[in-house]
Amino acid sequence: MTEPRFQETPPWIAALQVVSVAAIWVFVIGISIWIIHLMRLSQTLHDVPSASVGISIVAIPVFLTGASVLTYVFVGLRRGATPSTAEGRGEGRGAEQE
Amino acid sequence: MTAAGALFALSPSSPLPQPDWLPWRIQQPIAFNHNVHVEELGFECVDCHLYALTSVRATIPNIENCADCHEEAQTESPEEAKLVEYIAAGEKVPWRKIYRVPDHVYFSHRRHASIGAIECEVCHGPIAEQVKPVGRPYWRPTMDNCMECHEESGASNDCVYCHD
Amino acid sequence: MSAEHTVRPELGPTVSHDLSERDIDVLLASVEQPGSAFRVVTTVLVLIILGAWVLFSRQILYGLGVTGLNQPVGWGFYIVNFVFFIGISHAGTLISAILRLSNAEWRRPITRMAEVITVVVLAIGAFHPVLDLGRPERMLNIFTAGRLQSPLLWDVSSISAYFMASTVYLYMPLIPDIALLRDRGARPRWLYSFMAWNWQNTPRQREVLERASNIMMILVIPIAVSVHTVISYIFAMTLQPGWHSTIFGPYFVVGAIFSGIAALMVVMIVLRKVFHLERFLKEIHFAHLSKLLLVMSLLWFYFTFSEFLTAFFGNEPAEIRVFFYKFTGPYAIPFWGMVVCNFLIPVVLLSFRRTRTIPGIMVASIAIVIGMWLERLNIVVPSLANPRLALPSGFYIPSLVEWGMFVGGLATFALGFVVFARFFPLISVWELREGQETAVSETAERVASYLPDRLENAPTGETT
Amino acid sequence: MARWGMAIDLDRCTGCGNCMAACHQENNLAAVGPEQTEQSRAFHWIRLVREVSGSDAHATVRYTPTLCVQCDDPPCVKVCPVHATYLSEEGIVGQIYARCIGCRYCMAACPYNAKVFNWYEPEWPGELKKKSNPDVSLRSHGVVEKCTFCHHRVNHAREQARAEDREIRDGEVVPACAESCPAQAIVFGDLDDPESMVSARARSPRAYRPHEDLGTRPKVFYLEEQE
Amino acid sequence: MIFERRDFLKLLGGTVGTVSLGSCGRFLVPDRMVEQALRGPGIERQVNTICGLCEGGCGVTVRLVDDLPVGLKGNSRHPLNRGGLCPVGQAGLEVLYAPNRLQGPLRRRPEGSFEATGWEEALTEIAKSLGDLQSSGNGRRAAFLHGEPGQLFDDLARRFMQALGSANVARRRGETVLPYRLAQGIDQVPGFDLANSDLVLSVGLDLFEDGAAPIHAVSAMVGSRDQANRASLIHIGSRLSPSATKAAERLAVAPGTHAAAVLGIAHVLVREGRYDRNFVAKHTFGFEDWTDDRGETRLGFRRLLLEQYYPDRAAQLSGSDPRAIIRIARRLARAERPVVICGGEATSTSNATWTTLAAHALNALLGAFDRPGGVALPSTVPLTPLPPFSAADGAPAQDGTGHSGIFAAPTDSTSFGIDPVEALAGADELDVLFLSGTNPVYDSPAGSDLKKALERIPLVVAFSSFLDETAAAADIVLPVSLFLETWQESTTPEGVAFSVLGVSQPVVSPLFDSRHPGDALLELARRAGGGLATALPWSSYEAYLKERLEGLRTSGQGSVISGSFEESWVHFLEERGWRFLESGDREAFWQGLARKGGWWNPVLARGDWNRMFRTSTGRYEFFSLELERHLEGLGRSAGESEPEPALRRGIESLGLVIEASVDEACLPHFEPPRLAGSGAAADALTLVPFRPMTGRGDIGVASPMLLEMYGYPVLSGWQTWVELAPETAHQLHLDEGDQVTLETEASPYESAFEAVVKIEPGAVAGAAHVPCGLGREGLGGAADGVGDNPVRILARDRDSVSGALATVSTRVRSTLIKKRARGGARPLVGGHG
Repeated sequence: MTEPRFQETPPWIAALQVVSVAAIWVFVIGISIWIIHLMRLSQTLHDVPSASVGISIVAIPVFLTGASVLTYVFVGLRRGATPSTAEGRGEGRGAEQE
Repeated sequence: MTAAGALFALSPSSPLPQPDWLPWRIQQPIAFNHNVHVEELGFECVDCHLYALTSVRATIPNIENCADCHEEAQTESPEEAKLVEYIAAGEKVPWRKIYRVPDHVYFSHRRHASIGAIECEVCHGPIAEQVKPVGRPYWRPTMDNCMECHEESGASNDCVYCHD
Repeated sequence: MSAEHTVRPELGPTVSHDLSERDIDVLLASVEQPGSAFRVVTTVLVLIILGAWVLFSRQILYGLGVTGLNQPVGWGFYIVNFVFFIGISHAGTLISAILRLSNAEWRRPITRMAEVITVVVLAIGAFHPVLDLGRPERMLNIFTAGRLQSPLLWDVSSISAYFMASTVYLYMPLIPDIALLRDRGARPRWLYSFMAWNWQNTPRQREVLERASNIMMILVIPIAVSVHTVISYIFAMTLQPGWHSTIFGPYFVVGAIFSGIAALMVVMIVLRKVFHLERFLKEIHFAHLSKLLLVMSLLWFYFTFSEFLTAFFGNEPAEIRVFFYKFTGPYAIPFWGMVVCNFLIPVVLLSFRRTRTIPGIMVASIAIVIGMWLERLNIVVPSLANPRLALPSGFYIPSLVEWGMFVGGLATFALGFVVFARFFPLISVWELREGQETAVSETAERVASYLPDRLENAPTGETT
Repeated sequence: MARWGMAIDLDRCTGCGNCMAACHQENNLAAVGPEQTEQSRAFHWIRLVREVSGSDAHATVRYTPTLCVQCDDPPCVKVCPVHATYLSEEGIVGQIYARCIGCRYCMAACPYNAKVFNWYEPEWPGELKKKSNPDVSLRSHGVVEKCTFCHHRVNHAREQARAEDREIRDGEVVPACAESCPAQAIVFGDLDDPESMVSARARSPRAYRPHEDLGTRPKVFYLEEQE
Repeated sequence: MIFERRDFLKLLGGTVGTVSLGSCGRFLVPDRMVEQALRGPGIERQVNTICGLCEGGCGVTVRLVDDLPVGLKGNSRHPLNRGGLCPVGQAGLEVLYAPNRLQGPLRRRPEGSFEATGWEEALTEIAKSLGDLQSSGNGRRAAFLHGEPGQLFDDLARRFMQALGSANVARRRGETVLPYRLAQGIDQVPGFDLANSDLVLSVGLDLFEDGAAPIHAVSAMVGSRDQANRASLIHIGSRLSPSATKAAERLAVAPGTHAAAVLGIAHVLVREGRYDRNFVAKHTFGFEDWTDDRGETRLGFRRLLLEQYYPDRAAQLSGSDPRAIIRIARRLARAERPVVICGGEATSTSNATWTTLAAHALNALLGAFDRPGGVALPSTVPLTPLPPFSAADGAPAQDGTGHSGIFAAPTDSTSFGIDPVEALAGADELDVLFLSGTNPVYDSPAGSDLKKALERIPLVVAFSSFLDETAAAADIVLPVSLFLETWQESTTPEGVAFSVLGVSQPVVSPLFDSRHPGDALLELARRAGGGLATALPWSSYEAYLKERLEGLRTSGQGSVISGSFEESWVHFLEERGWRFLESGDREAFWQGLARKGGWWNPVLARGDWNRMFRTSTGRYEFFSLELERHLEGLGRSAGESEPEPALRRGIESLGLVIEASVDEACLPHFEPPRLAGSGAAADALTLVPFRPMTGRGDIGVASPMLLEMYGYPVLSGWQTWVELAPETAHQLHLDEGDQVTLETEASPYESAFEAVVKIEPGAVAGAAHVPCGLGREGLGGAADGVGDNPVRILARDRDSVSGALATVSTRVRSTLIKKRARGGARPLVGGHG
């Protein structure tokens, strides 16, 4: 198995990556705000009160977790990308186990 | 073709009803001067907008009302001359509506102006000072605007009070 | 291979062998040598989808009248397909998560396809309620003035959460493969470069990815369960006979997983053939999955039985009317067709080794997919067709537009796969490789850990 | 604040269909035509539901004018995703056509099948649109509609009462169906007013509400037939 | 503003209050504002008028916004409907705006198609023809057939024709009056005081949907009464109509056998001695056996009943249940103010006259005459008499009765009269024919004959709002203004116990170039000149109405339709012999009439037995001497000279089967109905056409709404259905929703029509009930081609005695053409939740 050569990421792609992370957060925060907005709206309209609102509230942490995990991955991957040629795949794993 | 049609329909001089979000002023066929009639001659709003207090619609006066005074020209105003022509020809003045609510909204002037005792100026602005016809709504009757005022005045915001 | 082999000889021969360059070529063939077949298939599928939209344009122009819906059957194919597609979506992420979580080694060539099914089908399914709207242009009302009390809104949040989670869950294990493609110079380069997030297979990166995968793996299971539970709530939260049932949540989830596995099998068998993956998707995978399928079939039957027995035994007029509408009435054919497809055919085919072959499994899986679609039809239409009041029972004959959109939905599903296969490997190269490198030893280790401890290693008072 | 309700005396109802026609005219319902009727898409906000008991010569038939029963706990309102149907202050289950997205969830959830849907744009052949009641908006395609207890008449009565500085009198609000009923089988009024005709009828030992077991607390009462 | 808002609101508040406040000038309010306050919103107004869509003439209140009618509702003060308004009335505006109304006069081109023409040309042409007839003394060659609801129009048409020198005027009405003439000596259908009765036995008539004024029946029996004292209904009929289902007791009988059931009931009343002995003794003739001039003992009604119509036999003859017959009889006996009303299918058979006589005989047994809740003769409407004029030469007497002419029974006729449509179809030597407010080509069994006849007549003038089936066969079609567009009147509908005269006023100017037929007639008279012009001097129909109705004011009787308070006051005064003087002058009265929508007189002349029974004996005749004379006359003209053989011969000439004695023929008795077609086939069905509530009037179905709810009691609209009993359907292997053709060989022109099967438990086996009113061609728009018209295939049979066309006359066989298309219509069984 030949090791494919690694290519440096062009800066514009790096920028795009940052933007996409930001977009994910905009999306997730947007959804959270939306859900909160709807809850407030139903309160102002004296809508049928319902514990079922809870089901949607649960969605907020789920979205936040999802976004956090993604961010963690993206940030983690970028940080962990410092090419330390000394480490091979198998060694890496072995070393980690310690 | 369609685009041209749409452009015409939206142009200031089109006879069709116009949406109120257009940036330009709606042109009236005669440059009616509210100021002269109200401030100088001392008319009340309901003298011409006959049903503003008693009915759902305030109504825009037309030649039946105008003919009371303008059967013959009172001044030398060219605008008045137009009106006299209309009256003489027995033709309705094609006034353009500035304020309109959609079909699914029930708005009663009587309920607001008469029962609610809201002055005309609250919604229609200082119209008595206008020397030219109104070209744009002073206050647009959007749902948000309506509900805000209802909120402030303690009127009900129950949907079916206004939506039918 | 540098890891020390702890495999004990008594556990059998070492199965490990490296993923050869040729293997990788085969796995990446769909990306690197798409060939004219890709173009032809894509064109055909796009044409089918366009055709569906041409049919659908009538609905946009004239309204829902062009469907076969009516009073009282106000919901039909769109909602049926919505539930059906979302159900299929449970194939993927849920199965792959469960298999990963349980360290089932045979999962490695399967998970990717399963996850792709989820994402593609979820997108298709989630779009169906929009097709069903009388005034789709007022969709925005849901966002400006939605009611979270409405089960439909639960769906919106739950499905979007699931979609997000499963996309992430599909994407994360894809990163090393994307990096592989990037490094092999696949085009468009910027895409792989963008999506690979500087993956260089450093230990740190692997650690990050693994940790994130573990979180998502755990997160995605409750979400997936919730999604179909919530979809069942659309029906169960009403008071309608045949819908207002407490077991609808688990029933739908079981049905979803059931149909999902079947769909996965179909997809696997087809892709195995198309992309010559026989060496990777082996009989053993199908054998394992088909056993799972058999279990799900029995489970499905159990739920169905409970559901209908309560309705029958209770003999409540409204319920019993729906019951007989399905058992002997106008919906007898869909109903009994469903029982045959979901229970008889799979149980018979999958129970016997002789029929548990790839063609047999294919037949059973297709039957289940059809059967589960019929189940959704049997849930949606008969309850609506039998009003509580003394009104004549309704009928529902789907129109060409609805059939068109159904076919279009299926074509979109296929197109989704084709396009995915064009850009990404359908079997996780990275995971396979990892399996080759570590699985044998890990499995042996794990198995060893199950075995009774050796006397000398026993945690007794004796110390060395 | 009033809580509007209706009581329909089935003993008085002769099945004449006047209520259906009056409602159709008052509320600007458009006929859907033969093809659509064949497709089971004809609709009325109030209709006579006919139930036959028995299958021999002694079969009895029962007519029930059926309309939206304006539940106090409406299953339709619970499921609407956009506040297009809601319970008003005065207990009328409102349907806001301009808000409705046409998902038909409320139709699916309504145990009384009271809601109907505009499968196509309503058609007004010739100049028929001219005679449409200006108090009731014309619906467009793709929205759900239903009986509104003629709430435009409630609004008019309320306006009149406010103008005269008094409460709405019992019997002042008469929906079109009740107005046209020659048997005076339909009575409308304030259920919270113990003096009102409708609450008197609602207290009758013959009174029942449709599918009370569902807990929807309808505000339409039926008075069982005698004999 | 000069006044306080609050004050203004108070001013707006009351209606009466406003007047006093405004006029006493306590507030400085501009006059115009007061005017507005009085007028209300000013843009919206309500106008009372009369519905003109069927013969009932219910009061309607029109809601106008900006002078456009936007709503119709029943006039709550109108004594007929008391606020109710049937679906056809509700559809009035849809008919008014119907897309296919005639826009102007049409004239037939020589090759057959129509061309638009003007009133001027059309009237000139007609006037020329009339002038020719007038000058040549050939007035007899003109005829006029109409179905307008008002008596005044009838008067005008008669005068028009008399002035022309023709006696050929006929008005198509619902029920034939002959039975009432035979038994009671009156030339009208008497009124039945439903409003005061406690038990109404309806023989064949679907009282709540059919008849001249069904809404009146509902409001009088149910609507205007307390729960405790409302009238019960007993229904005898073959169909499970809404009325039947709402009846306290329902007796299902085979079509045409109502008389047997009724006589069974009479038997029980007599046998149990529970009839009104006093009334029978004092006011009836022929109850007991009697001796005639020649000293022969004649059969009495009592003996006939007791011998022939014991419940078992009555039940057997009518295919009903003897226990129910007894139960109904006892119920009638128990009731305080029962009344029996007959109509609908019972009077649409070949034995209709005897059936009606039997039903009316029950009224006599129950002593239901001239008492509250019984049979009443509404007071005559005191119209201004028409001014005298010198009739053209050869014109018949002015009173309209006893005239000869094409509409009178021919001398060789065995029956008393002849159906006007049939008469017209058989008439030759006609040059000009006017048709107004009637559509016989469509709705008469003799319609297709008439259509042929119309081709022979050189000038057929049809007044119509649509180019309907009859108008399409005319030479000149003159568009008619609908009731909302013109002055019109309607007079007391048949069977109503008080007199009423509704005035319909124009609430909108005619949408199209149309006129009231009265206006057109007056204009024609002016143009034709001569005797016509002098006989009809009025400038317009409105002027004519105004003059005729002036009599109401000067008579001082009755009152303008008003609220219940004024009503009871009028009642109080008039019952004590005082006159309620209408205020004001002629103009004020006229305006009151127009504003309120009409005039009525609820007061009945009590105790005037000579008015009630105008027979030769001055009593109610169970044994009809007039019928005996007629039958004898028939026998004599056939050559018999002795009374008894002459009677027998006369009966034979009617083609009847009398079992007991010749006397039976003159008594109410059961005569098996004649049914033609399909021989004795075991699976043949008796076709019973009926008129549903939605099928009232002729042009109602121009409304899409009405078509959509046409079959509302049983299924959705837009189709003709056939109601079959479950056992019948089972026998024919038919299911609900199947499409069938009903075929017969009895009709000379067409033999089959299509319908959708509707299974009706409770309908009588062997009968096929089909609704009339659909299968139109010519109303245009939505109605054309919807459903089918059963009248097309009816056999041409007549009532043996009266000569009226019988519609329950045909046997049909059904053939399945299409199984139910839609899956899963569930039979509606079981109770509610």
